Amino acid sequence: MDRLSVNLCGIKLDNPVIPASGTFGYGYEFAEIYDINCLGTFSFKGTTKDPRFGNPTPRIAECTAGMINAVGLQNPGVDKVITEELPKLKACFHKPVMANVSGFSVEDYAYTCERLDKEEQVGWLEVNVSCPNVHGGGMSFGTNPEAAAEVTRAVKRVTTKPVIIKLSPNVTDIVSIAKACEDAGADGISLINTLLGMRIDLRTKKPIIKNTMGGFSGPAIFPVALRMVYQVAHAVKIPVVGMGGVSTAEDVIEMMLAGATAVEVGAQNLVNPTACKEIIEDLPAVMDQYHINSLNEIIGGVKNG
Amino acid sequence: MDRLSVNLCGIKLDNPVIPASGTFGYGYEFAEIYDINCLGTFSFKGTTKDPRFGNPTPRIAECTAGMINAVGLQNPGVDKVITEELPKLKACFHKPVMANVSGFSVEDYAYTCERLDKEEQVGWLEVNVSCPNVHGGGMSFGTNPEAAAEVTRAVKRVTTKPVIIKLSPNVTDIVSIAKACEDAGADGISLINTLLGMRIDLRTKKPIIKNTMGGFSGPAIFPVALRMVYQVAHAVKIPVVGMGGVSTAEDVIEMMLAGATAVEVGAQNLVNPTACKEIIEDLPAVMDQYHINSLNEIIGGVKNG
Amino acid sequence: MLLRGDTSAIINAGEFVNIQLDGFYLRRPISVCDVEGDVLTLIYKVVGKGTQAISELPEGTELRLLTGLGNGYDLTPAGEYPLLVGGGVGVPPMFLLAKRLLAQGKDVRIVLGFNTADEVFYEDEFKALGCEVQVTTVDGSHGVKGFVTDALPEQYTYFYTCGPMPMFRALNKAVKTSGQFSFEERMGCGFGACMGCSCKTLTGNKRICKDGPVLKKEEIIWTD
Amino acid sequence: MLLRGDTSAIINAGEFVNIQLDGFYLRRPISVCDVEGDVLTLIYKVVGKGTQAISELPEGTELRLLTGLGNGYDLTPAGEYPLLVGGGVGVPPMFLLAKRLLAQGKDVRIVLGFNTADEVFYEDEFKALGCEVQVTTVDGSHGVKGFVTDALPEQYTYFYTCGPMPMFRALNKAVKTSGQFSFEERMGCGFGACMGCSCKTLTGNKRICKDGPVLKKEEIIWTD
Repeated sequence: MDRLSVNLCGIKLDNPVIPASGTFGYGYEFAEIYDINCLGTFSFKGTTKDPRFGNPTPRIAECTAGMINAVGLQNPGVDKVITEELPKLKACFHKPVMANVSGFSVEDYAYTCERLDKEEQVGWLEVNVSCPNVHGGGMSFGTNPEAAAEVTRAVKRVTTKPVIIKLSPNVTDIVSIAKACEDAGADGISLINTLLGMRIDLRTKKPIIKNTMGGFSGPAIFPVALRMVYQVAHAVKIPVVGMGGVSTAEDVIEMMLAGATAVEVGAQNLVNPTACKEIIEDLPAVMDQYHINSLNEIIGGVKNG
Repeated sequence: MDRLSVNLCGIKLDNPVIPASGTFGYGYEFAEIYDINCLGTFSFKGTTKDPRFGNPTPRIAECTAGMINAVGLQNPGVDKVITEELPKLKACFHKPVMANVSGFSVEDYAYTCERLDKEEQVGWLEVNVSCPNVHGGGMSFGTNPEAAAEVTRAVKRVTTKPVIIKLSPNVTDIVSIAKACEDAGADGISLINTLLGMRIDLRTKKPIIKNTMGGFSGPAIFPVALRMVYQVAHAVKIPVVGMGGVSTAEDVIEMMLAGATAVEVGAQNLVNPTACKEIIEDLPAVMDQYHINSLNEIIGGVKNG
Repeated sequence: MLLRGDTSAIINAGEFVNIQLDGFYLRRPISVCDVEGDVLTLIYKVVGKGTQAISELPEGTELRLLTGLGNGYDLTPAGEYPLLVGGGVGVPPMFLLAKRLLAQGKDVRIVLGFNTADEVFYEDEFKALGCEVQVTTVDGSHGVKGFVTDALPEQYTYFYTCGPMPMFRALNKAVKTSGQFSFEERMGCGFGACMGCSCKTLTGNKRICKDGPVLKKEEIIWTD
Repeated sequence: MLLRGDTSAIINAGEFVNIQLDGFYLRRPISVCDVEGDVLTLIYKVVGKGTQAISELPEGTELRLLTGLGNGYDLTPAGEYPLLVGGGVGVPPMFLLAKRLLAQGKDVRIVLGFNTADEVFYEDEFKALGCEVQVTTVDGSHGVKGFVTDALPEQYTYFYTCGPMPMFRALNKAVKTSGQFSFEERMGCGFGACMGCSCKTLTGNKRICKDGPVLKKEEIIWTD
């Protein structure tokens, strides 16, 4: 019996565990540590039309039960991703992969998605309209229903594979944005991206992050993520990919009960490189403990209080 | 030399440490544990026009480095607060106190504030337009600049004491709301109230909170709070009271560097009843460690990255 | 679990302590089973990660806890033949209560309810106190088959109970006298500050942690 | 700090380990000072809560750490008289490097820079290796008064260094040969996944944790 498998936008996942974009590179660093083919899939490093170094350093700050990053979409650009990274990825991962895309204009998004849509190994396009670390792009698209819908339409127009829009939690009404994306043709919604956070170094009296603010992730944000996944999953008909502070098999199950069809694991990969492998291995025993036969059955299974 | 004192809206505080509303009752439970006159002041339990039991239980859920509460403004109503609670408060606390007020209509807010404004011991009115646990009120006023401004104007019209508007972090643009309140005559801004969060009990498959969602607080939310305090303090001219996950003297200093004139301590009072006393006692040594002569000098003192 | 420390704050049977645990934000409330001099006896069931962590604490661990929390049981209305009814995790507080009542020369009758024989605990300790003890198990694997309500004595002047809500409801219908119930609720602080554990009673809103956990039969509003 | 465990992943001097600590979300990267069989020597300065916590670990504590991280120093261009320059917290990695170079029969010259005499450490250990050691202190309280650049030997064929940025800048101007610098940066993962510690070089973007921490003089872009 296939207790762990789920179906995400028409593609079967052996399990719902998906390393989140920006915490797993293009896979091969982790393939040195374990066979990453045990994963449901993974979402590769956010890719843009042109190469980017990202923000100045320091771009990492520690927090209680979490961390802030302000990497700012460092990536070699879509050309090199296709010619250099994907071949390396293909060598160590043999399942459909989730292509994570960011941009600074609607045209950027469409261009990069159209290019990656043609790549055989790409199973889904995860369109990040919620990066908190870039100006004149990223999050600005994800905090406005019309802008998010416009990106969705532009991407859908030039692609054939399932398009999942990744939303920002830094909004008053996440549901209105999710619905706008659904109405614009999105095949799925993934959330949450990081919360905008900040830390100050008491010694230097300066922000720890050179860019002042950054994206806050880790176990600390789990309750906010779970709430938004619940709100969105109960408002849209398309599948929801839940993420935000997930670090254990229990967290995965809680996210799925809230309405997630699959679950991304982010920061935890950075503090424990084998986190996703361990979560997948732990799932069956934890499912037994809570009398869960198959994960597919519990999606959105939360009862009323 | 008076290293710890600050001035909040024209009233001197011996130190910037203020137990936050809803975590300190009307003071006397804590007065049994220590002499609460060591506090700068405290913000008493959110008071409404009419008595309220609040939400059904369970209304507490534990999280990593924090907790969710859905108490829902339980309080005896402004009449009994004036006739029964304030006399008990007066017996154990001899400084101006911060009166925390909530409502379900602009008239509610104005009525309750007008009543409390007349009470001698009330030094400030903290108007909570951000309670996540009540319907048709609370947060709905705090997620819209016009509504927040309308409450501010109505309260200012009928009161004589400094009015501090307490804002919700569950918004896309906290700065626009803070500015709207400033323009409407607010004497100060306090933030952040709790983040809307949720947990599910894996055993029962039900939300742990009977009300499904609640307000998430504790050290986990500190980076989000610090970021919003920084954003608001750099956008308005009126004093900002910072709060959200503050649990140590270091946290107090970090909040003040970000722009807070005073700092409220919330959830930490619940897990450690003497938290505020300990923070106040720790402050001088921590200030020495970071070469800070007086707290008043570091308000908004964060340097550019 | 045995703890050594200042127990002076613990006045009445039915009070609880609130234990701080590394890695958990909220404290864990556990009712007092027994206190002798500076030794505190706590009995808990491993139900979640918190109690799991407690069970794994090495001997000699120093714990920070708030003691003497809650109102505890009022002994004055006990009468000559008080009845003590403990169900499952509600059994421990009955022990100190029995000792206190026996010390007052009362003829204490005890009924302890469990699901199965392997869940039964502290029966011998209660018997060692020298009072009449009836044990029930739902599956009949030990003592009387059925619920505590199937083993209530003929005669009692008053009752005290602690246990799960279904038992409370059944007991409330079965008892012939007045008595006191000790309730459980998810708590924030445990000392009356956060209003997290409030409940409505005929005598007004009460905080289970501060005005409770013990409520009198007459003031309780029974809901489902 | 001495740790016992599998050190097989540690190949080159200049590599680091990343230590997981209870109560802290991110690991703590510490450069390898020495490795002998299964014993790993780490020397760290208490600068924050993390290193404070490490300093308070009781002997015998089991730690989870990722080992053999980073590229480490490349010994091939060392030449006959390699110069090793360590500044403050940058001194420890010079120790294993010196041992490795001596093992290759090189005539190693060492300069160690500190602020004051009471900060000086490991001078004797370096001397015990049998190589020429110069120590400088800014206040002249021990060894040569001034900076490492005031105590550079006449002759050296190549240099290796680890220390603070101001020292790097001064050294970069003073040195007469090529060499390698080991850099520090706030890291997320420490193994190349998060791109948190990237820097620009003349040979492209590099991750300090994976493609570094050691960079060659020729590829470094000096900014302030």
